[in-house]
Amino acid sequence: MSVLDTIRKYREAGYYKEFDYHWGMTVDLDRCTGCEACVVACQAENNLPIVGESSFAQRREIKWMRIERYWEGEYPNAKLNFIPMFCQQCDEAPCETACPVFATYHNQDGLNTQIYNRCIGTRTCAVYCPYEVRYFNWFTYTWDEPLERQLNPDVSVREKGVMEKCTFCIQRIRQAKDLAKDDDRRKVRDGEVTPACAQSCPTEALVFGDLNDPESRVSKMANDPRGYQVLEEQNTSPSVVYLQKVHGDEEAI
Amino acid sequence: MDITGTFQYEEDAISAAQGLHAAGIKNVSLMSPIPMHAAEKALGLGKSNVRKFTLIGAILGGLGGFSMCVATALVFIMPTGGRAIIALPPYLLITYETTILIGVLSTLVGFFLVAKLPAWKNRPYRVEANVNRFVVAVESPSSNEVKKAEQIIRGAGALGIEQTGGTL
Amino acid sequence: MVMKKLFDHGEPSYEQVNQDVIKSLIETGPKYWMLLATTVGITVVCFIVPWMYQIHMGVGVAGMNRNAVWGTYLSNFIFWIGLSHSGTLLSAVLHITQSDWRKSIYRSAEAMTLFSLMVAATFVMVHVGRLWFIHWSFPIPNPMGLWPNFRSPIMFDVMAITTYLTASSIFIYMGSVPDFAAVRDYSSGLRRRIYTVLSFGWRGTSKEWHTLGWAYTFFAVLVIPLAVSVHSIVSWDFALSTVPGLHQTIFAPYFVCGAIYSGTAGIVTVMYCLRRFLGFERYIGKIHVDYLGKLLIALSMIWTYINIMELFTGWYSGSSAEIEFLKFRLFGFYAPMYWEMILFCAFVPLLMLFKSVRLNWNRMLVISILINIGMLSERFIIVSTSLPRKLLPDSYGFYFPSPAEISITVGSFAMFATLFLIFIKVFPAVSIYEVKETLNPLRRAEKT
Amino acid sequence: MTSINRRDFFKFVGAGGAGAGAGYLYAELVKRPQELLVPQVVPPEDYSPGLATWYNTVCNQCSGGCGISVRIREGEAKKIEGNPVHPVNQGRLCALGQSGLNALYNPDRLKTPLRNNNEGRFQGIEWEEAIDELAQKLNESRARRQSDRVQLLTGNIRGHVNGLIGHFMEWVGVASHMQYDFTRPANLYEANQLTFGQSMLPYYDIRNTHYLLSFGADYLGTWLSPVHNSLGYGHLRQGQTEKRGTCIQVEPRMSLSGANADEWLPAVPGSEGSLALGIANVIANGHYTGADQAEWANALTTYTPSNIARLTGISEVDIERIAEEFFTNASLAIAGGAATAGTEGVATHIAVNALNYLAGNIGQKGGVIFNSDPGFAQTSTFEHANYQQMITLAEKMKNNEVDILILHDTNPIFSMPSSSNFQEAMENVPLVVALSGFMDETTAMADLILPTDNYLESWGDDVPEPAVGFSVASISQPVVSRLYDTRSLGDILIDTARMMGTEVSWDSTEAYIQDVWSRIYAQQGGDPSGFDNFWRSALEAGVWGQETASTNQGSTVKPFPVNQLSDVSNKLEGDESEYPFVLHPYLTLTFLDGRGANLPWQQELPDPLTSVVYNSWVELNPGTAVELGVKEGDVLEVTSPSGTIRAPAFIYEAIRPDVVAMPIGQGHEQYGRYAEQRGVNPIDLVVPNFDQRSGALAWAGTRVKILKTGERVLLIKTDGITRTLGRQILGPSEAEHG
Repeated sequence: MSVLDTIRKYREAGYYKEFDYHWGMTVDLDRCTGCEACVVACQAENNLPIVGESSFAQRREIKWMRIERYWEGEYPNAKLNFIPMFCQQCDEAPCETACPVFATYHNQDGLNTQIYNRCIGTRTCAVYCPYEVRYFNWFTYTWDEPLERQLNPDVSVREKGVMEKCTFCIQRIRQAKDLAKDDDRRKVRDGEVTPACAQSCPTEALVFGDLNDPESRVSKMANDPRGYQVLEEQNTSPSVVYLQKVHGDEEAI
Repeated sequence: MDITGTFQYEEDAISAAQGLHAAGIKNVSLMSPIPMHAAEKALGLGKSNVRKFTLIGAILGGLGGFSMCVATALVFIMPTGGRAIIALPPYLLITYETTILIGVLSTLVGFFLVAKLPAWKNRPYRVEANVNRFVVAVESPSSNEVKKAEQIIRGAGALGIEQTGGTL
Repeated sequence: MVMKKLFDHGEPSYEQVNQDVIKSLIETGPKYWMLLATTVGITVVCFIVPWMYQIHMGVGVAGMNRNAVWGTYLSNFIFWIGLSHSGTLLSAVLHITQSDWRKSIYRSAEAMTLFSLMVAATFVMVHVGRLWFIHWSFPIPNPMGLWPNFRSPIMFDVMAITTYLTASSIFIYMGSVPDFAAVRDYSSGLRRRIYTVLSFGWRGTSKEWHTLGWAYTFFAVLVIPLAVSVHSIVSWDFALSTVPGLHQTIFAPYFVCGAIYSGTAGIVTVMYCLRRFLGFERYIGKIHVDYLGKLLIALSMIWTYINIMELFTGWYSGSSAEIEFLKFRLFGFYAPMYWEMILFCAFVPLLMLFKSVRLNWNRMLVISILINIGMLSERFIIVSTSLPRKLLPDSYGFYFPSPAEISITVGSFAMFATLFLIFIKVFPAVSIYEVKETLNPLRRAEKT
Repeated sequence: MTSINRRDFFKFVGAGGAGAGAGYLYAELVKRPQELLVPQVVPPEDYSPGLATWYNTVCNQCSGGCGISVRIREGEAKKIEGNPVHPVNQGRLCALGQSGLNALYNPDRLKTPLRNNNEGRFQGIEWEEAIDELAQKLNESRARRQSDRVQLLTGNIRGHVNGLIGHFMEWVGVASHMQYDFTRPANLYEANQLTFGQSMLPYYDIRNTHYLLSFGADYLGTWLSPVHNSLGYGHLRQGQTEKRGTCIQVEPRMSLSGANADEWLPAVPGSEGSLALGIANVIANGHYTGADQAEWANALTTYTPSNIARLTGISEVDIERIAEEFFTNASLAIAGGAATAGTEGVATHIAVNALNYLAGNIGQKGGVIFNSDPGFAQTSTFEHANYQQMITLAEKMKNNEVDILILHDTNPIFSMPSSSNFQEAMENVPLVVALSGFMDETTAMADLILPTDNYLESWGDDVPEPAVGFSVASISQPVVSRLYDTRSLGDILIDTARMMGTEVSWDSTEAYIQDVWSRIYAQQGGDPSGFDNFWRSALEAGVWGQETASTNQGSTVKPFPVNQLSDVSNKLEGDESEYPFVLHPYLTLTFLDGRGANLPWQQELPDPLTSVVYNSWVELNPGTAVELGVKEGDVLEVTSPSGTIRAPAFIYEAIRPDVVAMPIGQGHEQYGRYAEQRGVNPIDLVVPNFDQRSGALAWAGTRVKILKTGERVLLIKTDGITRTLGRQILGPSEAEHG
């Protein structure tokens, strides 16, 4: 492919549809109970630091995956809604355009990647992100001996001044791709790769897969009539589709 | 050896300089504490060549800036935000800035070249020229020009005349 | 046009100008050294030390958090960039419109431009998380083989500020070359050698004057659109985000107007100091303060209009996020600061409608300082009331500057003062040759 | 002179004066070799990721019995995930289970045997010395034939390690082994025994039910096996083909399950059982057509909807509607939590069982399915100690009737009300030996501490309880080598017995477990020569199951002992005029009964409902808060008839105005750096009443009063504003829902 073709391709809005993968996730809010198993799974998988009480008090927690709570109504009709919030891997991500040094960009799998060793810490991406899923390393966080022995060797530990965020467990995606290659397969099969959050979810609310493959579970889930995208009016084209919670029992699945 | 003549009045100095020019004496310079627009006209200094530097610099800066954006974007194709790799609005902004940047820098270069600066050594100069006097200097005149020059300068009403080595 | 009197205390002679200006440069009393030592001391203690500590520990030393990832450092950055717009306006615009009254004050106005830009650039360095890699944001080759992202608004900033810094330093330097020559002629020894180099061997020949005149005009012409673009671009850092309260089309004119406004007020403050401490009463007089006062009134009205528009568009959008943001700005925690800003920047300047206020240096000093306090608050409010309250209410947070941030803010003023104090001993603070241009010309006709 | 490398050199240069800043920056710049761009996305050619191995074992963080797979790289545990083939959790795992790594690699683990030098200090000693001391004391006791003066008190231990403990008791002469676990639903066991004659928990088929009525049971957070329940819940909501299941939750304070229910009914605390009987009354009198209908109608006469509506605050219409829906749908009623932790907890459970019986849910798909005894579970020498027995033990200790107290993995000092004086009683015991992994409050009272392995370092096995409808057993194996000089419980017992001169045929716990399994294998008719293969495959899978004993569905339902129905009104301790609020302590899924408080991940896990971290809080209804003039963060003094604690207020949207709720789990005085001196323990407020039938502590039956202290603290939480403010967050039609 000539350079010109490449440029032309990347100029088209939906260019990622032509690639092998377009990783995406669906979150079934009707299944999600807000139990936060995903939060710890993410922390364990991705070496998220233990920031300590004072950092929490200053709202400097680092949780790539978090659960947001929204109440409706007043007592006694108060209702609580949970919504897991993590990087939406937007195809038209505001954060990507913001980085002066290409520390974040869109890779060929439709992932919004964050390259830690490239980041200089202007934090513009976090300002631009409507979902507030980017987390900054205000300090170099350390682990009390011997907690650091738990750290996942496939994921780097970030130092002070670096922005970080959900990667859809890119290390797992890579491993799955390697295995597929060892097997002489061009593509990873549906279900072969699951990020830590989806893997741990006790209610199977999170489904991960390739949105380019119309037969994948996630594609089918994304076409559910309950599907919507959070802050759709921001036109960020997220790769995460939420399935709306069903209110009342008359609406069958 | 240079000749310098000091004048109290602008007109005198200008007429001395014009006289020297008319006499075919080369390397005449007229020094003044403030810019003399009348003198510039009299000495035939029209539109300065600096403007060419500015124009060419700005054009090159604009082209260069835009090419830099395009070229660096093509070294690594890094799609961001679903936007075009060669995106005009942001690149034009950069172009705008580089136009000015290079325009300013080349104007500076142009200034140095046209004004023949910096030149730190061996040039005729009188410190009064920077206070309230006008100085006409003839740089290294040939031996037959010396007399003539002194005559013209004195004739124009110089307060004093000196033969000096390069003082600056 | 009635030619106003440029000099309150009668015209000085040519020699007088040289002497007065060069004296302010060469004669240095113990008061100056004490003042310099104080500002350097404050800079080191309040700015350098906390900054070094922050570099060592991480940006967490500042009070920013997950929701408010930008804080005082960025708001100060905008403030200082804004302050820098003074010099450009006074020097370049008035140069092109050939207003003679600019000539005695433009040098220090340009110095303000340059030094506020330097302070602003320092704030960028204070702001970033990994200062030691900041060169990656410049288009220079690096070991990763990757170039900066020119599609990023931050890169617009990098380019704009670099250009502005370059252009304004060239601008002030070129305008000073003849005056450097004057200092050279007045001094001996080391100082003479230094100024010989600084003045490039300037002799004041017609050719040199001619070239300088042309070049200077081009600098001025190039610098004006640059200045407008710089603060527009700074505003786009904010406006290109989707943050309610920042995502507004009015931001570029808002920032540019505010910048010129605070810059002009800054010049009044600096003028006051030059008069008071360097004895330039003779050169900086009623006409300057009068014109600057009128300019400030006009700017304050434009500024007020844009502020009202900002509120209106927010309200008119009907978007819950925008209205929530407006409520917080007008009635939330930082509301006192907001109303203080309105008072200082929209109402206090109206006092200058009275000539008695406008022509009184002390009153003008107070007003100019109040305006800049208001503008500093404005920048702070822009950052602190919008960023912590974005689109997801569950992620709403709060931002309050930490002691380190406050200290660095205070230190930045000391740093600016230090730079300015050094400036008045290096540059002739009043342009010698341009002041002379406003004097009676040395012509026989006028003499007799 | 020592050599200075380049980095040091620059630091050295940088340290001098003006170069300081630049030097530092340079040092940062050259800190490590420049990595190439995008290491993860485009890895360098020479980079080969290491290979991870997975070991299956059993989670020990709660008694849910989940199977886990631990990811091991270079001999270190990296991540715990659910074992995909384990029927309980099917590859899923909760937050607490995943935080098990924090327990393994906890910096505050006990690393060597310790002896209390009687000055409140602990001194490290050698294992030989420690075991010797214990053995000597046990020998003395054995010589005096005073086996009843030696008490073994452990936490919940399941599987065949109990068998080993039984052997140990025989060998060394210990009469009693008690297991005390605060979270054990003693009332549920008792009620099921009384109504169904079942000593094992039945399988509550949340997965297939269409109508789940829960009386205070936080089945998604803490009740029985939360991960398994959650799996069922997900299926109930979106997996069932016929219809989306409905969930109704009855509780005074909305729990995680309440938040996910379709309907949350804040019944008067303590009246949940009455509500169940009220619903039963409607069913018995209008829907139920069984042979014993008359008997039921008779027994429930007083529980008319109007009476119950008055008593519970739930309207008659709702009661009748729920009764009808409950009867007509494939339904399931469950109870737990505070609803069954009153003085009539057993009665409440019986009432709920009655509901299930009346709606015909017993033995039905989507109902209550009885598990048959797998046959290989060790029914042995220990007894589950309820609160009453613990009090008796405390009495015995106080009266100097206990010489040696051997503790393992249980923390009664924390999880019993301070007014029960367990701590003071322990001081009277001449020798307290703690076999534990952490210095918790109870361990800190010991004279001799023998550090035990983490569950990821030791052998064992487990039969999940409640089972999943068929026989399952899982093996727990060490997945990492020991970090410290610790030993497993079984090994310590074997070593002690040997030290005392007993001939023990097993070298280690491993050998014992293997031996037991080989016998089970033989019992099940396995070929003896194939055991090695069987053992290896069982270890690899981590779980072994048998489809033999399947559900006993339908016809075999025994008639319900209607005479077991009794008064279900729980007694609330404290005078209402003096103590206007009912205290609602609740277990959190982050800490459970406090055991998770030493895990930093759990401390940093925002509470699912309030998002508070690192602290305790008092939940108040917004209306109550306005009345009392309390704002979030105001420190409140909560006083019950038996104690006072102070904690910051949290305004909670979904709690009855006459109830204050407090999470259990924080308030540790000992338990490592992450747990110590953090928050308060609401159990200390509980007036120690207990259920007469089961002897379980009535921890939900205390009234309190609240006093604003005027002090304010920052309540650390991650939530900003928990209203959508009309934004499109929860879906497009969210605006219609308001």
